[in-house]
Amino acid sequence: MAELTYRDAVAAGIAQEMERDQNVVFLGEDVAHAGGVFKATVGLIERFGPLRVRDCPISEQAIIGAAMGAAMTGLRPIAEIMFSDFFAVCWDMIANEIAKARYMTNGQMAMPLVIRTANGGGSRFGAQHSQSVENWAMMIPGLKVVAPAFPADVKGLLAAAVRDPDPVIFFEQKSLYSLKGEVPDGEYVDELGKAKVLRHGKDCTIVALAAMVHRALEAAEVLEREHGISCTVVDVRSLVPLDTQTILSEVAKTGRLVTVEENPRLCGWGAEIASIVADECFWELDGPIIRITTPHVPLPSADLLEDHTMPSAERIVRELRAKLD
Amino acid sequence: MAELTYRDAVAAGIAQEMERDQNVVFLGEDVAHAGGVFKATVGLIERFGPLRVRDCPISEQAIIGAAMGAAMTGLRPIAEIMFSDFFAVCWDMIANEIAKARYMTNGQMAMPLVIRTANGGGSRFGAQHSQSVENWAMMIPGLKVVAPAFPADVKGLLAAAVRDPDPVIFFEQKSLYSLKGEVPDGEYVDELGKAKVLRHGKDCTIVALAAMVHRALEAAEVLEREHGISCTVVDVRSLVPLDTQTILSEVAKTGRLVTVEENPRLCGWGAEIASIVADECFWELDGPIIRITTPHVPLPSADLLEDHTMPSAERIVRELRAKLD
Amino acid sequence: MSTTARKNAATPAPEVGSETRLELYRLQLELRYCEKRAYDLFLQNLIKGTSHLSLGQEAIAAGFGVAMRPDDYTFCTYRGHAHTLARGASMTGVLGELMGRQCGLLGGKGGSMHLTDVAHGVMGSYAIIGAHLPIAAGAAWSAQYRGTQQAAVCFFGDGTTNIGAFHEALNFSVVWKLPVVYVCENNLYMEYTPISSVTAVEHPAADRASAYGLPSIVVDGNDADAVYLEASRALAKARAGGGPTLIEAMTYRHSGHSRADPGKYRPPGELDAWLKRDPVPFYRQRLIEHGVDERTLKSMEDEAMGKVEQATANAKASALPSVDDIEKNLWSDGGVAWRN
Amino acid sequence: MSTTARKNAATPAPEVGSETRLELYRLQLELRYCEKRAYDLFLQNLIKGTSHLSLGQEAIAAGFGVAMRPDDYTFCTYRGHAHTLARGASMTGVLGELMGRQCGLLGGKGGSMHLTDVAHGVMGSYAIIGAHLPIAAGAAWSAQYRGTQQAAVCFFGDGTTNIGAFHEALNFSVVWKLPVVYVCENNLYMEYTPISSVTAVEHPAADRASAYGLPSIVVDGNDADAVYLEASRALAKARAGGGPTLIEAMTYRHSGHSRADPGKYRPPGELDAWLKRDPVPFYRQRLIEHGVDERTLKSMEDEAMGKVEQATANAKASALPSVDDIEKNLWSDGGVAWRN
Ligand SMILES: Cc1ncc(C[n+]2csc(CCOP(=O)(O)OP(=O)(O)O)c2C)c(N)n1
Ligand SMILES: Cc1ncc(C[n+]2csc(CCOP(=O)(O)OP(=O)(O)O)c2C)c(N)n1
Ligand SMILES: [Mg+2]
Ligand SMILES: [Mg+2]
Repeated sequence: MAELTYRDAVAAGIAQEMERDQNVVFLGEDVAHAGGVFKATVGLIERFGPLRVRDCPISEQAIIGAAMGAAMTGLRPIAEIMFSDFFAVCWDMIANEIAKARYMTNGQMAMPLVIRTANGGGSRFGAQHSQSVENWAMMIPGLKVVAPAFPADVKGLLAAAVRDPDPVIFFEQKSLYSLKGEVPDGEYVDELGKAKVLRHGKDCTIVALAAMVHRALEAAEVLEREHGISCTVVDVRSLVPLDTQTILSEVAKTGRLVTVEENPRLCGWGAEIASIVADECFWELDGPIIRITTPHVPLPSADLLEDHTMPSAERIVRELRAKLD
Repeated sequence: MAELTYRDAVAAGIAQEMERDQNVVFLGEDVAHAGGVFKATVGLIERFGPLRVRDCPISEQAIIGAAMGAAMTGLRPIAEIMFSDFFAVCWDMIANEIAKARYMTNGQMAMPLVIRTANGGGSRFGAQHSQSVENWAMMIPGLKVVAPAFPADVKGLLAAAVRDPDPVIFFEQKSLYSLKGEVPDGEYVDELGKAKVLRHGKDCTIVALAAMVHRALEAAEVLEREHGISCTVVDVRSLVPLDTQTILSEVAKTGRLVTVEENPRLCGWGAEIASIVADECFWELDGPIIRITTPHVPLPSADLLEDHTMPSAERIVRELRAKLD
Repeated sequence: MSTTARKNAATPAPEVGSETRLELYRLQLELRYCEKRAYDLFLQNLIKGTSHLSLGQEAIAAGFGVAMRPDDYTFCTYRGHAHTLARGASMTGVLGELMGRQCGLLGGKGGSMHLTDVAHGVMGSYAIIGAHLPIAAGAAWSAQYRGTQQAAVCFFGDGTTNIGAFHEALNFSVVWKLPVVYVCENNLYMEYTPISSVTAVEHPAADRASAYGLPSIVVDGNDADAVYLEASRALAKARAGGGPTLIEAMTYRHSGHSRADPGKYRPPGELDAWLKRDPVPFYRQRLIEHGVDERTLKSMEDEAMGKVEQATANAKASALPSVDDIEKNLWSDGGVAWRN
Repeated sequence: MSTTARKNAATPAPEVGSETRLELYRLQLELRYCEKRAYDLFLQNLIKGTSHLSLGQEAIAAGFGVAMRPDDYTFCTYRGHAHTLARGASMTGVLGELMGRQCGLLGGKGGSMHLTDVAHGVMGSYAIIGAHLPIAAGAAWSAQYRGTQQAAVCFFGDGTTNIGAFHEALNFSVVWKLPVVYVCENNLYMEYTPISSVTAVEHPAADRASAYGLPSIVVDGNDADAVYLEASRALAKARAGGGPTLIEAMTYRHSGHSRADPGKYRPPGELDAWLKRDPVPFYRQRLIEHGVDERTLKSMEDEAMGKVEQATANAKASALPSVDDIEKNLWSDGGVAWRN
């Protein structure tokens, strides 16, 4: 196992798949010669050449449209949208075209493609470059949705996404790009649709995603050590397919559910999970379901303001102490 | 009180506000000379002239951008997006620009505008002209979101939306355009953020929106008459601001919550309400929270398929009987 | 009609062969009769929802249909019945889909606006304006990458030239030199709004070609020969690695925008003038001038009508889709599950 | 430099008055010194996040700043510090915002990419490519409707011409004859990608003007006089009801795209060549040629630097925003509540 950054795991995952399959091609803005604005795709053009790794004009609709047209005719494109906020300029392509094509055509149209994007806050970039928009993708039938928290998951889930015959939206959390972690050497492929239990507790089950997984773990640590509250932490990893089995069984064990979401409150993925638990796990619940989210505001840019807007480990500790007792 | 169709109530509401305030202007595709593809804006150009009622090219970004620029400089535009599915081609304008401008500029920028759109299924138009996308708007901080179920609400809430100093997304359910109902004569303005309890029951509280309100009422009727199950029916009317007081107190009374949503399942508005209730009303709940939604698929077009995909009164009856007993 | 002249007609016009001519006529007949049948089926309430006919515009679909290679890709709009049929899709499948039957191309899931027949290269009909232009570019990119010399042809209307995706697709295709042909069918109207009232230039496509370094091409869209020749040139260019072509074909739709539209916004006399240039009788006359005898024409017409009758009967006889289909084919595994 | 010649220079060039010249110089100095200071503050880690400097491009913001009326509207991109200052926004407010202080124009909520000063007509800085072009059209529409003869000026980069919103805004503005001036600052690069490698035409804005029925205008963006004159013409046209103008100003940014970028992708010698045409010393030389004495220039320079020092001190002294601000100003009532 080598230690890689989350950022390098992206390039490693793409390279592994491009090596394996000539039909995997990669396109986006500033992704080739510059190696991406987050330096997550450095070295790919040198290795796979300018026909497979392509710089594009600032034309997100064309980028995603091209990926779609290529996917339905035999290629397996990976498209990068530089910041997930920019999904909004090509949302028609993603939500109305790619997601619906197979179903509308009753299975005629294959759509094996991956859209990678840098998601989330914490970089002082302001409200238009910091959104967590996993729920934008989750709410659209026909999209698979993945958001890894660790470098190993980046490589393994990205490989799984590329091999998946359906369209996958792959959220890379930009605040994690410099995170380091062990990543299996050689060919490594994970499985979509599996959550991971990272920590076992008995008082409460915390369900988190991407950057919030790390904060949940940190909070669980403090809660256990300083307050005697013991928490299970589940890393959802994949919103669609959703591993409801793991979530429901972990909630059943502790009797409590807390979701930790980076997105603003309304209609976040945590709401969906809460509603599933409130239906299917109702009788096992020992108390209210708690959602910890960014308040329902755009993300401010100044350090202090941004830090206090996003859920922090301290806030998780504070809210759990107040509400679990 | 005159009897008006839902469609005519739209024109009545717009006319009332254009009459009152010279700064109210209206733009969209085929809205002026043709009176709109749903004939909801017939007569406005004759009455207010081509400077205030304007036909646009097929340029949704330009339409919404123009509305935004006009709103920040003193006008009160109403923009039409013909089908709510087309929000996807101008989503950046709605979600990233209009919604965030005031907050990002710390209150410098005013944004008094309304975006009206025909929403929802039931017309055999297929997956790209039938979506219920209230949750797309609800999840974006900075947007108010309204979806009336009755002609009177159309007029009153549309007037309130136009007078509101913040951006309002106004969903007109296209399957209701020909619905008739009593509408107050003369100037009529309702209030945003108020749900309405349309029926009082003791076994269960059904929370619904737009077209689903009618199906919920029909189901409640049948449940009471044929199965002795008595339901409260709440018409949410406004998703943002959300009248949680009414919802929570009505759920507390019956001990059960059922949401009926036209949207596909994941991250629908019902999930948000379920999560609020599962937190704040947990101890009053007597059983699981039930969500009845369109399954998480795009809407098929053939009559039979579309009818069986959207929640029907029969399905509500069936699911409630199965799950309430 | 000055506007229908090809602006850069430097190359001498090649001839259209007589077999090709018969094929062009046959196809126009089928498209015409099938669309008319669709209209009748509406009136009988056997087709629900909406539908957008291309009565009057058949010469364009036919001209391209005949010029294209079987493995080329077609991208249509909601007004795509003719373009789909022109690639050889089953007429039963088309009418069946409009009627929401099991035999429909999409088993009733897509409807009139989304006809697709991947087996015949019809890579979808798109109902949100502009979307399919970049998608066609992607299919062309794929062909270029795979080295197959396939081309993609993308049809759209005049109104579509004002949406952003048009601009992005054109620039992108030129920069990547993609084998794609963009065909703007200028029928003078968006839905009910004249294109001239919302567009900065006279020719919404051709007058913008130079913005992408492309020549300005306007063709008479009611003359199947002219379309066929222009199509052949553009497809040859695409296959030769010469990159994209943008063609504006002038035409007119005889009926309203969609089923709900009586077309009252048209100035008096306009429709009549265009009916005089109806591509089907116009082409019949040309065949007669070229010596094709009345009997041959009559038998082609009977055959086309027979095909429509047969397809109608098939579609009517077809079962409704099964409610179980709702839970099929969202994913490649055939199902719709979003959870375990 | 053939590319910087104005293509349609039919009108004889009017003169720029000497007071205007001093004003143009003063403004360029302030923009230059303030941007340089922003750069220094980064290095001291007093500015976080990202920031996009327009060092080298000041002549454009200055030329327009001087030509505009106080009640005109400016729309900027993330690279908008200069354009904001050029309208008279407080320098303390600008530096304070970059530093995330309470005194910032947006109280720390917007940051470097979103400078806005409605009181001075700066109607926002937009960080998603293309969005502000239609919004500027809307402000122009509002001015037209209200009959105020205000104009809107919208600045953007070469890379922005390839996104759909550019196309929609241009067409829309021409059709409605809106009083808006679109200014493409062609600095040869998107972020790190040369514009020539992703664009179908040489001049991404000017070569597309004809697609909207507009004349092709290219101006030397490093010559404040040339920009000022072009701006004056376009604004006069807008106020006279003549509709929009699209101007392509050739220029170059001296630093990288943003703070993270060392600009290594540039061919050797390119930056040096452009530094020789640095608009600030260039303009100083012109003033000297026009007889302005060294002392006047020096005192202007000192004054500009003094202003930057003062603003820096003010911003540094300003408090951090209050955490309570998070719950303010989403809605017009000052709050953020989404429920009762
Ligand atoms: C993005 C978007 N906006 C609006 C519509 C509604 N609409 C459907 S067809 C149409 C007119 C299209 O005109 P044109 O491109 O000329 O094609 P034609 O119908 O004449 O073939 C409009 C506005 C749409 N489907 N998608
Ligand atoms: C829709 C969108 N796509 C991509 C980006 C990322 N991005 C920010 S600046 C930039 C380059 C813009 O180039 P140009 O328009 O030439 O302006 P310049 O930065 O040179 O002033 C890009 C690609 C963005 N902000 N928005
Ligand atoms: Mg048309
Ligand atoms: Mg640039």
